[in-house]
Amino acid sequence: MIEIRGLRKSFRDNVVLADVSLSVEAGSVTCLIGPSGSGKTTLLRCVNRLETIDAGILLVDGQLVGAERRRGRLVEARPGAIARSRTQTGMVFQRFNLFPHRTALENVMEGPVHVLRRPRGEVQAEAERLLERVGLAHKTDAYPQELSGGQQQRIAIARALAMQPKLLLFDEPTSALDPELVGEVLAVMKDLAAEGMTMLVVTHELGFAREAADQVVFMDGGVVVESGTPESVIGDPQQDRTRAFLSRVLA
Amino acid sequence: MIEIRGLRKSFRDNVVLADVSLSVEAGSVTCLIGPSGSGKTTLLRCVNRLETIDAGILLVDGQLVGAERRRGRLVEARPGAIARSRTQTGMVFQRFNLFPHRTALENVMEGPVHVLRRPRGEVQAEAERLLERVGLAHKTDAYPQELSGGQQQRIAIARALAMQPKLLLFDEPTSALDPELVGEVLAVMKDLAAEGMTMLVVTHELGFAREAADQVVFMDGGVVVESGTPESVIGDPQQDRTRAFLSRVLA
Amino acid sequence: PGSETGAGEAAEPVSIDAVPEAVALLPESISDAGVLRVAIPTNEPPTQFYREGTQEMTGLNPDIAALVADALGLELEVVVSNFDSIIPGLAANRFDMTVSSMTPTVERMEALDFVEYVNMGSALVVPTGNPDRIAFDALCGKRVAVLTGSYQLTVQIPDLDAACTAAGQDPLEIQQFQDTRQAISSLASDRSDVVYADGPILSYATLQNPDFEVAEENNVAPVGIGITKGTGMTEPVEAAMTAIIESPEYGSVLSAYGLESMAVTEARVNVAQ
Amino acid sequence: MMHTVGTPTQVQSTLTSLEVQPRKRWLPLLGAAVVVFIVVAGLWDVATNERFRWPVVFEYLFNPQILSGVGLTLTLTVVSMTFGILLGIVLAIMRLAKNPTISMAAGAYIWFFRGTPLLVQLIFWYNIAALYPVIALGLPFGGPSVAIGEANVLITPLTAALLGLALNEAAYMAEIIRSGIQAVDEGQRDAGRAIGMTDAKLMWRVVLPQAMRIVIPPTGNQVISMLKGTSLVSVLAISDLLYSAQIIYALNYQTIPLLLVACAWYLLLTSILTAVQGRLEVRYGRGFQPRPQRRFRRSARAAVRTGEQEDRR
Amino acid sequence: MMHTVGTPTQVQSTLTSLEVQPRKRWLPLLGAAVVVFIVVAGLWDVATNERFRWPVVFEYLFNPQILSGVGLTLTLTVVSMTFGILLGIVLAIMRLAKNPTISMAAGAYIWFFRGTPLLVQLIFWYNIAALYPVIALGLPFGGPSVAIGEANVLITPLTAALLGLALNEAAYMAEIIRSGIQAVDEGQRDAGRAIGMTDAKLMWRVVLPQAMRIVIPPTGNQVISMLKGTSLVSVLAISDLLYSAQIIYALNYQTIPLLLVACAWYLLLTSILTAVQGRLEVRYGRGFQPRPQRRFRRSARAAVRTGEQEDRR
Ligand SMILES: Nc1ncnc2c1ncn2[C@@H]1O[C@H](COP(=O)(O)OP(=O)(O)OP(=O)(O)O)[C@@H](O)[C@H]1O
Ligand SMILES: Nc1ncnc2c1ncn2[C@@H]1O[C@H](COP(=O)(O)OP(=O)(O)OP(=O)(O)O)[C@@H](O)[C@H]1O
Ligand SMILES: [Mg+2]
Ligand SMILES: [Mg+2]
Repeated sequence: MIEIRGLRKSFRDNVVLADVSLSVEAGSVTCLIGPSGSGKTTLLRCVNRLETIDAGILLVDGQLVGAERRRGRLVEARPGAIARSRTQTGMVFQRFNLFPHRTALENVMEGPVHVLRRPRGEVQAEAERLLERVGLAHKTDAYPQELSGGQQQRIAIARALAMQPKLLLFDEPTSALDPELVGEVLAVMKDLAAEGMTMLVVTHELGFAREAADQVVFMDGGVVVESGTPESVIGDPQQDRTRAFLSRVLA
Repeated sequence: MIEIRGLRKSFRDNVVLADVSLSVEAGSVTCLIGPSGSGKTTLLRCVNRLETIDAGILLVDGQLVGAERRRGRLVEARPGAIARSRTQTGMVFQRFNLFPHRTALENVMEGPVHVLRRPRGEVQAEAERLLERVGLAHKTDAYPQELSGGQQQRIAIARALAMQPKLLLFDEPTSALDPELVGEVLAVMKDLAAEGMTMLVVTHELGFAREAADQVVFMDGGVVVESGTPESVIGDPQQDRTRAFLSRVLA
Repeated sequence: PGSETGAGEAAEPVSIDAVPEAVALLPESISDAGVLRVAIPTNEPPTQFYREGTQEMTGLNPDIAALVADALGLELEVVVSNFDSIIPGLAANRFDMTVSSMTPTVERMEALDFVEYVNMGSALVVPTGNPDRIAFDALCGKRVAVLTGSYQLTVQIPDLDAACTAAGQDPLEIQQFQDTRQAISSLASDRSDVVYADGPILSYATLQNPDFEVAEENNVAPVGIGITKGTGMTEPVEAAMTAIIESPEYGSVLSAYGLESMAVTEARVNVAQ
Repeated sequence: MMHTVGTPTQVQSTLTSLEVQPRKRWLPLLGAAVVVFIVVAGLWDVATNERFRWPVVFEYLFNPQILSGVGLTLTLTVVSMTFGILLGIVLAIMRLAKNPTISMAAGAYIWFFRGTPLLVQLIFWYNIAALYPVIALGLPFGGPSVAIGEANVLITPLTAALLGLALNEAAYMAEIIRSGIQAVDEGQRDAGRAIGMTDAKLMWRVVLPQAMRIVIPPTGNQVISMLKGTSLVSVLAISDLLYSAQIIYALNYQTIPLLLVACAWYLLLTSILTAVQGRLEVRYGRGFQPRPQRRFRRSARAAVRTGEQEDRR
Repeated sequence: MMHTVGTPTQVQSTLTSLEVQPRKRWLPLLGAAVVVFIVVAGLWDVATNERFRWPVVFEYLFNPQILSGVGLTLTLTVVSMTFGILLGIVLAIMRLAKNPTISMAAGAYIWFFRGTPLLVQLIFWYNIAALYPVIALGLPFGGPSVAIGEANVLITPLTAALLGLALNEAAYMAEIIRSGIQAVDEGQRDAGRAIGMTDAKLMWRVVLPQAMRIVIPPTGNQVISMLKGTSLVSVLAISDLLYSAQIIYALNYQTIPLLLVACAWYLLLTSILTAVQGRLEVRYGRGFQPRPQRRFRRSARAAVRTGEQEDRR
C-alpha cells in the first residue's frame, strides 16, 4: 500500500529524514516508534504531503503521490493534485484538531460534502453510521469542546474514515489523553485493524503495538534503525539504540 | 497540616463535594485518586480557595483558611485575606498554566517579587537555585512555549516552591505529558517528598502513589470512599467501588 | 420656523433674455453642450440655501448663476459642492464656473479669473444692546470670531491689528470657525465677544436670532464669479454680467434678499482687493 | 485574618453551624447605587433642561429631510462596509501570503489608505478628472491606451463616496482580519488539508469562520464608526443624516435640538448594530464558549458521563 | 496527476535522480510582477502629473502653520489616546464584572458614546456653558449645590477637544480590550490567584499583558483613525494638521497641493505608528509566536534535546 524509497527531508540545515525506505502491506498495521525528535511525525506528514519532500519516491497504492515524473525527474505535483491525493489518505492527529465551530456530525460530514461533493443526505446517513461505530451515536450534535478527549479523538477517527480512505495515518493518537480515556481510542483502532484497514501508527503504547501491529518500525535520528514483527523488535531488539529506547519507555 | 471537616460544595444544583473530611499530616504525602467527576479537582481548589465553599471547616497549619469566625458562625474571609492565605499554599496545575509572556526565571520570580514584595536580587538568586534543583538551570531565559511539557511542569513546580509554601497541591501533574516526560516530573516530586514537603496530589499514577505516598484517599461521587496506606487502599481495597476503579485504571 | 422675513423662502424665479454679444463669445464646447455647470457652495443662508425640505438651492448666488446662464443662452446646472472640492472641481472641469461670494485677491487670482457681480460688506455682530460697546475702532484685545480663510481674516484683520499695535493696545484675539453658526454659537456661550464676517450672512443670522444684532458694517467690496483660467469663459461671462447689471432683474434679485444697496455698477475682471 | 485556632474539633465547638456565610459585598453595591444615581440624575436633568428644547426635537424627528439622511447614511454604510470587508479579507490573505511581493503589495495598500485622510481620498476620487480627465486602460510611460469613459461621467458624487469609503475601510478591515486569521490554530489547517481541502476552501470553510469570533468586536467598532463617519461625504454635497440636520439648523438656528434629533437616530442605529453584534458573537462563539468556559466544559463532561454506559465500548 | 506507476524499483528505473524539483510558481510571480508594475507606474504618474503641482507642495511642506498643525494633531492624539486607553481598560473590566449593575453601567457608557457622533459630543462639551453655565457639584432635583467654576473658564476649546476625543475613544477601546481580556485563558487567572495575587494585580501583571497581543492590531487602527480624526475638532476653532492645510488653501485656492502636504505628514506619522505597532506586536507576541509557531516550537524542542544529558535527572 505504501512504498517509500530514499525519502529525504530537511528543514533548512536540519536533516530530519535522512534516507527512509519503508513498505507497508495493504491491510496491515505498522507501528512507528522512536524517541522524540526522531522524525516520526515528519515521516507521517510527508506521506500525506503536509510537508514537501526533498528527494525520494513515495507510492501509495501504486501511485506516485505529491510528485509527477517529467523527463526522468520528479517534479512537485500541482496543489490541486496534492489536495486530491490527500482525500485517499486519512490522518488522525495527536491533538485531535477537530473543527471547534462544527458539531461532531458536521466534522465528520465536512470532507465528503465539501471536498468530495457528495450529496448531503447520503453523507449524513453514513456519518451517523460512523459515529455509531465509534460509540458516539448520542453525541452527533455536541461541539468538540463539550466532549472528553477520548470522545474527540474517536470523532477525529470517524472524520478520517468518512473520506473512505485507503490508508489511515495516526500520530500518537492517545498521548494527549488521560489514562482512563486511552482505552476508548485503542479499542476503536483495534476494531479497524481487525477489519483490514491499512494503518500507519506513531505510538508510545507498546501494548497496542504488541497486540495489533503486523510490523513495528523503530526510527532514530531520521533513519529506520530496525523493523520487523512486534515480537522481534519489541521482544528481542537487535540494535543497542532500540534496546536503550525501550528500556526508557517501559521503565 | 490540613484538617478538613464537613466540607460541602455545590455548583448550582450539582453537589460536587457532599461531606468531605480529611486530614493530612505535616511532612506527609497524600495521593487523591478516583474516577473522573468525583470531585478531586474541586477539593484541591477548595483547599486553595480557588472555589468558595458552602460549609465546613478548613484548617491549614492550624489556621482557619478562607473564612473567619464571627458570632459563632463562619463568614467568608475578605478577598485580601484569601489572597494572603494562598501565598502559603503552592499549587501545580494539570495544564501547567505557566505565564506564557514571561521567561522561566520570571515565572518563578513573579510571586516572591510582586506578591511577597521581596527584593529582586535575593529572589533571583533563589529562583536560580530552584531551577537548578528541578534540573533546568540552563533554561532560565526560555519562554514556556519553547519548552517541553515535562520542563514546563517542572518550572510550574519551581514557581510554587518559590513562594516557600507550607503545603503543595498537585492536580494530575503528569496526565498532560507524553509517557517519556512523565518520569522527569515524578522524579522531582519524589525528591520533594523525601525532603519532607507536605503534599496533596491528585494522580492516576498508581506507581507513584505506591512508592511515595504516606496516605491514599479514594474519592467517588463527592465523598471519601476509602483512605489509608497505599498498601491497604491500592493493594487490598475494602470497598467495591475502589476495586472497580482500580481494575479499570490498571487494565 | 423663524422665517417671518421670507428670507428662508425662495424669491420668485427670475429670468432674462439671452445676450447675443455674450453668446457669440462662448467657446464651442460650451455652446455645443448647451449647459452651464455652476458650482454653488454648500448651505449658508442667505447667499445660498436649500429651499426648506427640498434639495433645491436658492439664494443670491444661485439666482445670479441663473441670470448668467440665461444671458448666455445656456441651461443652468447647479452643482452643490463643499468648498474643499470647488477649486479641484474647477480644475477637473467638473464645473464651468463658481458663484460663491469670492473676494478677488492677488493670491487667489493665480488660480482663478474673477468677474465681479455684487458688493459685499463685513459686519460685526454682538449680543443685543451691545453691552461691550463693540465697534470697528474698539476691537483691540477683544475675542473676535471669524471664518476660516475669509476675506475678513486674511485682509482686514491684519490692518486692524496694526492699528491696535500702533495705538499701544493689545491685538485682536482671533478665533477661527468653519461656518457662521459655529461662530454665533461661540458668541452665545460667551466664548467670543464679537463675530466679524460677511454682512449679508450676519444680517440673516440676526434676523433668525433676536439675541444678537449687527453693531456696525464696513468695507464694502466687490465679490466675483470664479472661472478657471484659460477656459475661454471669462469674456462671455463678463459680457453677460455687464448686460445683467444693466437689466431690472438684477435689482429685483438683490431686493429679494434685502441687499439692494450692494449692487455693483460695472462687471470688472480681476481687480484685486 | 488568620490566627491559630486549634484543632477542627475545638473550632467546631465554638460554632453553631458549619455553613459559611457569603460575605456581603458593600463596595460593588455602593458603586452600583452611585451609578444608578448618576444615570437617573443625568436623564432627569436632560429631560427637564429647557435648553434642549424637546418640542423642537420631536417636531423634526421624522422630518422627510432627516429621514432621507438616515436612508443615505444606511446605504453608504451597508454598501461600503460590505465591499470594505470583502476587500479587507483579500488584503489580509495577501498580507499573510508567503510570496513577499504579494505581502508587500497588500502592506503598501494598507499603509497608504490608513495613512491618508478620508477627506483627501474622497476629494481625490471626486476630482479624479482633474488628474486623469479620461479614464483609460493602457500602458503608462506614454504607451497606447483605450479610453473607457470620461471620469466626470463615470464618477458621480455617490460613486466617489462609495469608492472612497470602501477602499479606506478595506485597509482597516484588513488589519482586523489579519489578526483574526493569525489567531486560528495551525493544527486546523493541517486538519483541513488532511481531508483534501484546497487552500481556498480551507480559508473559507475552516479559517475564516473561526477567525470571526475574534474579528467581530473590532468590526462592530468599524461599522459604528462608519455609520457616523459618513458625514465626511458632505464634502461631495451628499446629505447623510448628520449633514441633513446641519442643513436644517443652518436655516433655523435650532442647533442643539437638531443635533439631538441626529443623536436619537444614531443611537437607534447603534443599538440595532450592537444587538446584531451580540448575536453574531454568540453565533460564532459556538463551540468556543468565551467566558464561562470552565463551567460549561465541566458540566458538558458531566453530561457525557451520564451517557457513559452506552459510551464505553 | 496520479496514475498507477508500478513498484518503486520500476519507478526508479525510469528516473535519473530521486531529487524532487520544486514546482516553479508562475502565478504568484506573475501577480508580483503586475503589482510591481502598477506601483511603479502609479508612482511615475503621480510624480510627473503636473496637476499635483509639486513645487507648491514643497513650498508648504514645512510652513510654520502646517508644522504647528502637526504638533497639535500629535498632542491631541497622544493625550486623548492615553486617557482613552486607560478609561477603556477600566470600562472593559467593569463590563466583564460579575455585578450586573456595574456591567450595565459600562454597557450604557459604551452604547452612548459609540452611539453619538463625535461632532455632537465635541459641540456638547464646548457649549456646555449654554446648557450648564456654571459647573457645580450638588444634588439634583433642585438640591443644594456647590459651584466649581464657570464652564467657559473651566472648559477651554482644547479641554473640550481632549475631553470629547478621550471619552469617545474610551468607548471603542473598551470593546477592543474586552475582546482581548476574554481571549486570555482562564487557567492563567487560577495560576495568578494560586500564588496569592489580588484581583487588581492579576489583571495588571497577568491578564492585560497577555491581552495586549490581541489588542494591538485594532488599537493601531484606532490610533491612526484618531490621528486623522482630530480634524473634527476644527469645529472648536482648533487647527490640527488637516485643518491648517484647509486654512491655507482657503486663502490661495491651491487645494490639491496643500492636501498633498497634509497627506505627506499623515503618511509619515502613520509609518512611524505602523513601525511602533510592529515592534509592539513582536514584544507582546514573545512567548506566543504568532505565525511560524510550528517551526519555532519544534526547533526549540530540538534545542532542548541537545541539553538532554544534564536535563534528565
Ligand atoms: N516545521 C519544522 N521546521 C523546522 N524543524 C522542524 C519542523 N518540524 C519538525 N522539525 C524538526 O524535525 C525533527 C523531527 O521532528 P518530528 O516532529 O518529526 O519528531 P517526532 O519523532 O515526531 O518527535 P515527537 O515524539 O517529539 O513528536 C525535530 O528535531 C524538529 O526540530
Ligand atoms: N465551575 C464549575 N461549574 C459547574 N460545575 C462544575 C465546576 N467545576 C466542576 N464542576 C462539576 O463538578 C464535578 C466534579 O468535577 P472535578 O473537576 O472536581 O472532578 P475530578 O474528580 O477532578 O475529575 P477529573 O478526573 O475529570 O478531573 C463534575 O461533575 C463537574 O461537572
Ligand atoms: Mg511527533
Ligand atoms: Mg480534575
